[in-house]
Amino acid sequence: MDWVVTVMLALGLVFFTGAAVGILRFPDFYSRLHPAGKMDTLGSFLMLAALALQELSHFTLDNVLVAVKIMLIVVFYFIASPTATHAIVDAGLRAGQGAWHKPPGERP
Amino acid sequence: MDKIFLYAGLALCALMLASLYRGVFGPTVLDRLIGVNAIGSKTTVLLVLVGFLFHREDMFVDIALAYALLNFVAVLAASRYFQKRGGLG
Amino acid sequence: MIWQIDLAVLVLVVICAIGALAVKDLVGASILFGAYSFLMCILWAVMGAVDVAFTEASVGAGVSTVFFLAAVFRTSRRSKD
Amino acid sequence: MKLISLALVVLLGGLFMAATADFPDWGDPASPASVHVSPRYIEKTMEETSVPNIVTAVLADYRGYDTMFETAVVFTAGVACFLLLRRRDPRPGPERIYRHQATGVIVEMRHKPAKEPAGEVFARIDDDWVPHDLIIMNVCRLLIPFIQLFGLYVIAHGHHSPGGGFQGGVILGASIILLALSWDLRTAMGRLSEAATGLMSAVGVFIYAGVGAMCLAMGSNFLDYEALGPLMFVDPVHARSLGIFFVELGVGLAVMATMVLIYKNLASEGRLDQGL
Amino acid sequence: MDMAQYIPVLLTKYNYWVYITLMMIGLWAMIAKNNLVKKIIGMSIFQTAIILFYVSIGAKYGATIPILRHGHNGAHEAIRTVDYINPLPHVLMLTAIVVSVATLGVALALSIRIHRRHRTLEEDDILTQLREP
Amino acid sequence: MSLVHSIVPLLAVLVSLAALPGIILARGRPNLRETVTFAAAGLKLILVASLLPYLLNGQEVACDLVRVLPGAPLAFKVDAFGLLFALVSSSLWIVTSAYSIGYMRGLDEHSQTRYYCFFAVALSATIGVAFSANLFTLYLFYEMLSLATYPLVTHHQDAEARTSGRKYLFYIMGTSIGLALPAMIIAYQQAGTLAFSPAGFLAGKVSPLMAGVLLFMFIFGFAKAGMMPVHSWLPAAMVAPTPVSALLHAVAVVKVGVFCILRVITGVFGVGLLKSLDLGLAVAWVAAFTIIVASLIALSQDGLKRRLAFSTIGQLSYIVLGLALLSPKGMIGGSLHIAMHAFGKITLFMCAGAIFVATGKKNISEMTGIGKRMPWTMAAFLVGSLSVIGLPPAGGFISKWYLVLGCLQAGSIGLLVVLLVSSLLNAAYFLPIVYRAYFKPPSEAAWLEGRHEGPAAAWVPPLITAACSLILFFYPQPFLRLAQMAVAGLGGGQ
Amino acid sequence: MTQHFPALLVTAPLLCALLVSIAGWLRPRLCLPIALVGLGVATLAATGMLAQVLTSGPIGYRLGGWDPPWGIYYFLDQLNAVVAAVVAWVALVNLAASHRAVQADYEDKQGPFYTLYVLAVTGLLGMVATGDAFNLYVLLEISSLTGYALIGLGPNRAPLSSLNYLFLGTIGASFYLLGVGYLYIVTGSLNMADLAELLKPLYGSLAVTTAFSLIVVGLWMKMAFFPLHAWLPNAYSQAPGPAASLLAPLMTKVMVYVMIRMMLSVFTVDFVGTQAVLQQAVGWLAVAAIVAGALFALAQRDLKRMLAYIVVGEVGYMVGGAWLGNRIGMTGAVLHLINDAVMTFCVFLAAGCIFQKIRGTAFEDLQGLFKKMPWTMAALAVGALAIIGVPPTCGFFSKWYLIRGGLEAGHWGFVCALLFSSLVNVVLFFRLFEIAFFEPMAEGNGHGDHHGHAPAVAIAEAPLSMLLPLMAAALGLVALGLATGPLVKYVITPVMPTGLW
Amino acid sequence: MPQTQPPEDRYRAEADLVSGQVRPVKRIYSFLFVFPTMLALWVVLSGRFDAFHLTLGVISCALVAFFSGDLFFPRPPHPQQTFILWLRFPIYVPWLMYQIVLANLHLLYLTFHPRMPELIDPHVIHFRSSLKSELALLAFANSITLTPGTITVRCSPDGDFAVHAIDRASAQALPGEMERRVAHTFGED
Repeated sequence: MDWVVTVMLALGLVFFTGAAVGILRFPDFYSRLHPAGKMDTLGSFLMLAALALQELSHFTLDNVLVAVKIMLIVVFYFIASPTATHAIVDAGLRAGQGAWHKPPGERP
Repeated sequence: MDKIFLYAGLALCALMLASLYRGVFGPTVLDRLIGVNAIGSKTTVLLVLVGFLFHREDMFVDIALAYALLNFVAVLAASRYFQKRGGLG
Repeated sequence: MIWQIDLAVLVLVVICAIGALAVKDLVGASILFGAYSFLMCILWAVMGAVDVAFTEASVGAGVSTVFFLAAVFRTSRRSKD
Repeated sequence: MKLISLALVVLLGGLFMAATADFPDWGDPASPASVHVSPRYIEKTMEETSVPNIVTAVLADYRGYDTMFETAVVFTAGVACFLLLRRRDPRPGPERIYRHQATGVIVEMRHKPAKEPAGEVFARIDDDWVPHDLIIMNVCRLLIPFIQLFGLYVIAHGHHSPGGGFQGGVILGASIILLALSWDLRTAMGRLSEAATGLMSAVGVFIYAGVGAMCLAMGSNFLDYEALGPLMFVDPVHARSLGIFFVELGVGLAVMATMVLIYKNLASEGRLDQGL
Repeated sequence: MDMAQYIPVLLTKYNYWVYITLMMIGLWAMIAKNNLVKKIIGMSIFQTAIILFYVSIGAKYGATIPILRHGHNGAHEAIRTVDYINPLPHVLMLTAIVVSVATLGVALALSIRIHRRHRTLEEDDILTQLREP
Repeated sequence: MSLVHSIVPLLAVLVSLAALPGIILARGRPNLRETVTFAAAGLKLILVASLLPYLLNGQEVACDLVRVLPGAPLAFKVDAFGLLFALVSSSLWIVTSAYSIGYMRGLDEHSQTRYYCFFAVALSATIGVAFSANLFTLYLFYEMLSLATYPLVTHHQDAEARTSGRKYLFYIMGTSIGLALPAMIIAYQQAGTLAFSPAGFLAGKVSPLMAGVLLFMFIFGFAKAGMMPVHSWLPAAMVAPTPVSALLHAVAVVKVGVFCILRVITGVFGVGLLKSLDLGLAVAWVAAFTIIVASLIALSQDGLKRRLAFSTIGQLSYIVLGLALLSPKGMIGGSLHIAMHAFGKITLFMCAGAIFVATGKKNISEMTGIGKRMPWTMAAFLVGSLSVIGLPPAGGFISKWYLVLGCLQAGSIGLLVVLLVSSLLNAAYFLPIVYRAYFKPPSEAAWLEGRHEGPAAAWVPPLITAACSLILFFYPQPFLRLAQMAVAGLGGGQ
Repeated sequence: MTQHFPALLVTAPLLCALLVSIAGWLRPRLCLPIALVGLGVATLAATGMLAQVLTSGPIGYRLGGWDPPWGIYYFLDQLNAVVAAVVAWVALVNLAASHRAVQADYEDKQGPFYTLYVLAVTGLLGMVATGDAFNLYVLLEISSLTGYALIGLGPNRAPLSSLNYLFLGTIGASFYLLGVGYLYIVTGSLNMADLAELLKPLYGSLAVTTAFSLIVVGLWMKMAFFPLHAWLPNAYSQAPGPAASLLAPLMTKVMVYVMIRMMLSVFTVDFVGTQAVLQQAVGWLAVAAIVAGALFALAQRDLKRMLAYIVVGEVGYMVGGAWLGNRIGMTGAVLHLINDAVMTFCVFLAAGCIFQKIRGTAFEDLQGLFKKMPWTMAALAVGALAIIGVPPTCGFFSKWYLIRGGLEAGHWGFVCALLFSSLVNVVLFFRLFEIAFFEPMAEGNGHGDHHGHAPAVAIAEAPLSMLLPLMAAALGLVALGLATGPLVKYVITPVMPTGLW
Repeated sequence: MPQTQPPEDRYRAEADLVSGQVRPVKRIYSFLFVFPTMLALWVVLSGRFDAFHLTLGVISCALVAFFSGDLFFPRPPHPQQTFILWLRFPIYVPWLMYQIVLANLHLLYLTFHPRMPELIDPHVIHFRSSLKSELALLAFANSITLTPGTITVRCSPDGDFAVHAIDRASAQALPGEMERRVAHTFGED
């Protein structure tokens, strides 16, 4: 069990790292939203799921409920995160945020 | 196991630093918003992790839950601002 | 309490505070201030002050940032410093 | 000026730093703060108030008087915002703007119409209107009941887990604010009118102070919940627990209403017509 | 936390140092910043710094959060003070947070009122306006 | 000396205050208003006079009110000095009231109700000063008087009144707060009490240096006494309506100042202490300097009231001089001069006012031959002048006589010379006026038509006071008796 | 019921504030009566408590029924009781006078206005009554927040002044809170009496000194002690009339009370006595405050602003007196606290009446006011005399003690500053009175000579509802002055600690 | 001034909810539907089954259902569709999860690719979806945001979508299979 948890945590961290690096590396704000919106979601899903699993390692009713609550966080997060991402991108468009375009010559 | 949680937590802090870079150095306000939003998601996880470190995860889950629900409000408010006022500084 | 995380977050907090004050755009400053209160929330959770952390989470995320944004919305977002 | 103040601040900081030398170490379990007053709270809370969350017990019982004023502070802030911002003169420009739903034609009315156009065909909009966003609106309307329930849960479980009236109240308030953000201020006002928020914030604090006054009326000291035992047919320890609960309810109500009140006034510059 | 023993003695107070740093940042913003909202942010940081200080007082190595462990059957082990973090500072700081939110609300309301009249939030501009009626 | 407790002193103080509501309520009906004033004045005189028997029986009347400060309650005690002063002022109030009616109505002045109100308050304060049992009470009424007289001085509410009022306040309040108050507090700090005692409450409690500093702080602090260099408010205050000037210069204000100095010398320091430190002589020389300089200035004044004002400054210093001699005769002379000068000077001022009412003239040079037109007024003026110069058959002679005796008793020939020289100067600045009035051809043709005195209320009062001055020469009792008793009661002075 | 007076003192106004708020939404006309009832009960409780304390010694009250170090404890000795009584009375009388002004300017906001008013008083009373260092902070914030709102309601630059006040006030309150935190970290207690005991062995500690400095500096900010006074003049001169006449007399005084309480009951004179450098410094700061307050006041051309600067000077009196380090000075400070509350109230209320009538308080607006509003001006004059320090008004007596304290301590600077300020006050007020007394004569032609009559200014007094409270205040000044003896003997002397000589 | 309305924001005439003033559903219906949902959530949250907390739970749920039930169910739910939703949603979620993982791996690859700017080509595509109900649109829109390289920018009630794609490959997948599955889940196929 511990190993599963550890691996999931590590995977979650990998995605989080991807998100963090992504928002640093991507050229414009729209493309930064992709790692920020998605990888964060999956990262938190993995980590929280790992923690929920860890919680289930002592299988009592209380712990199960806590695990469910942790998963509830995930559920809310899955609803809220894309919405937030969408809100931000919409705001960006309405605010007239210019987008980064690939230089035409590089397009395949 | 605690060690792993601890290191995971520290790793999250380090990642927050990276997101914070976007938050502090922009360049546009929306970039800041992305950075802060990213910090928010890590915070949620970190809170639960801290709960595990204290062995009182049942107590910390509520906070994380509240956080997950409310973090959204702030981001939404910020994006509403741009939707209504437009313009970027 | 977990001093390692505490120390790490403290560093973030200071950066965030300076950032929030350094940013010229008030919306940006408000958003960063929101991040500042997220970090504070972690800090307090780390020190075992769950109730304080909870309060900070709900206030910082749900209310004070929105208040700032609402006020900036009704005034002006430009700032000379 | 900036440099002077910077120097001043650095100097002051240095002085403070120097003073930390006399502090007990951070996290020292034997520091004076940890051995003088607080042990009693930790050790006796359960048997005296039957509340496992020591913070709640101290907050609402041992130092319940502080908390009453804390709630009053929130209430004050709400009233203050109302007093400072609320104004009844109309916003300059057209009195009302409607949007014909089918065609998207926008109608501006200079004066308040005698009869409100039907909502089916025309929708009233703000002058800095942006189209409602289907995703945000729908997600929020789905989330809001959950947030509210969560807020109520937090209030109700303040005894056993972190949280309590204040946090729950803020969450409840945030749910209304979320409604105002994702839809518009008018919708939120339709659910929780100005007078309702104003009254609720006062009533919330009144519940708190009223519980205290009830103790007084029962011949005990102010906020001594034990006196309420006979009224609720429970032993004094549970009376304290219940007293704490009632008080938290009041706090929650007051905080929720106040947060909404403040938001409304801030976001609409006191006109309560359209917001962020 | 077995690592605690490795902390150099000098480092036992870094929390207090950071609180001072934050407080000074906030104070500096309140004094030197020109924009009123910036000042308000500085004020909030200032207040949080004090909360940080208080919460730091309450911290205790090797202790858990101040919510008693208890089963549903009401049975719980003997309560020892060293096991639980000092709850009193937390209580105080709950109040302080509430106060800071309330202050924030009033401050923002005032700044909106100022903007309503002067159409700016820069203090020097406002003062210039006031000087030349 | 036995003590009798009675509320009569309090009543005497309050009676004019009690008249205030009546005066205000009757503001629409001048006759009624003036009746109230008269009633109060009469009652006050009766109350004050009713204390006389006690004093003559060798008793003192005390009245403790509130224990405000430990050792310094709000309290009255009537001793001979106080009664002497109270008698003078309360009897002159009646006369002045009568004169006010003539003057104010004659000139159709505005705001008469306010005028009478503050007049009443001023009198209250004067009696309060006279009856004060301690320095605190004295200070209280002193300040009350300063404030009550301000609206009187600035009655005309014009630019000149404003300037003068400013000067008046600056000197009076400035000195009392800047010098008298700290002196009083230091004295209290040293002695723990402020109650006047015949031997002086500071006796034996202060170092010589401190005593000297305190004494001069008091003497200049009570600037109403007009000691140079804090005298210049007095000529400035001449812008006031003449009854006010009369009151200020003859009865209330300046005499209160002098009375305060009297109290300081007799009650605070005590004759013994001052003698032992030779401070009396120092004060006496300050007074002497003031006398000479003021008289010289008076000589050069053309405005009648201004001349009278400088005369007053000089005359006040006579009183101070007499007291500072610290010899019994000198002190009797000094305190008697309070009364004598009061009657004399008030006559002079009323005459000046009467002239103004009748002819509108203010300057001496314009009054040539006015004796033809206003013989009675100028007769009164003559008597007043005689009294102030100190020539028989006017009351002033008696006090001057005692002063001279006092100088001899104190063995101070220098001061004696000053006295004599100054008397000559007095004569030099008064008698030419009389001469000019009677023996020079009138400057204005209208005056030749004969006697035309103006309203009776304006010229009868000066005649009365002039008569009083004459009477006091022949029958100086009870003032002389009181002065003698007072000085005898000082014990240390013998 | 009498044993519950301490609770009633604070909770009755609180409950009534809430009722006022509710009434504000439902029946606005009931606001004022409810507020009056609330403050009336508080005043009754305060007065009853004063009597109780005077007859049977200090009383305590355990809120929530918990014993002192754990629960919040009210401890009322003579000092609190009298300050509470003064606060309650002044607030009540001012409330009674507020009707017209509120009606005129904030008719549709009566409910919130009175709510905040009563809450402000609640906070002030609570601060006076409480014996718990942290509880004091919460109450301080209540009264401050209400203060910010009430001041910010005013016209023109009021919001800016109020915001500045808010910033400085927050720094001050936070410093106070921080100081309490420092105390807590070294002792572990928040109860004042407990703290005093626990601090005794710690007097040498740097942390305690820092705590003391923080608390005192924080309080100075709230009371506008000289170098930290910048917020006060604008705030109090711009505030709406009823708010100004509530806050200006009470807020600073209560802060001074808290400072004295901290000095006497928490740190004790033994500790304060060891801070010789601080004591010297504060002494001279007080001198600077008095002189600066006087000089700044001299530069003003507006009645309210002038009064505000006078308040700055008065704070200097009290702080200076309290820090002289002797019994007389402390007595003077406490006495002046009481007196100044009433006299500042009197003058601010008079200014409010004037503003109510002529819609301005600039000097040029005041011409002919003695004719127009004789009673108001009479009351203002009485207040002015009290501020100048003319017996028998109360200002004289506190100044008396203060000067004596200065002499006792050998602090000549303080004595001179007091005298200087009194003299300047004479100039200040009589300059004002000159304008009100002479000006109409200067205008127009034909009035220059003294034969002229004053131009016919119709008497237009402030409404009776304002005038009566004003008269009461003016009379109170004299009554308080005459009651100095018993006040010092029965109220102030018993609370003076033995450490003061 | 009102902003000019962008062409893609066309509303259906019956979108009465926009005004927020019309409550087409009777309270009781929404109450009946929302209350059980809330109660279930409460049980999970609370984890306490004593009478006191359960009573509180019932009261709280009733309150929420009463005051905000019409937000949750703005119009009477279609029983059949609801049933289908409950049945098919659990099938949809694992597929979505799979897509999310794919998306993330793709992004991870992009992020850490040293020549990342050459790989990406951010652009906005427009398409029209045939989904009808708002909930289905919502689910679709959020699924798009969560999955490969695409973020929903706009989504109008009549199914006009604007989607920001990080590269061409991601864009080509839309609307494609996801729309079908969403339609299937919501019983709209």
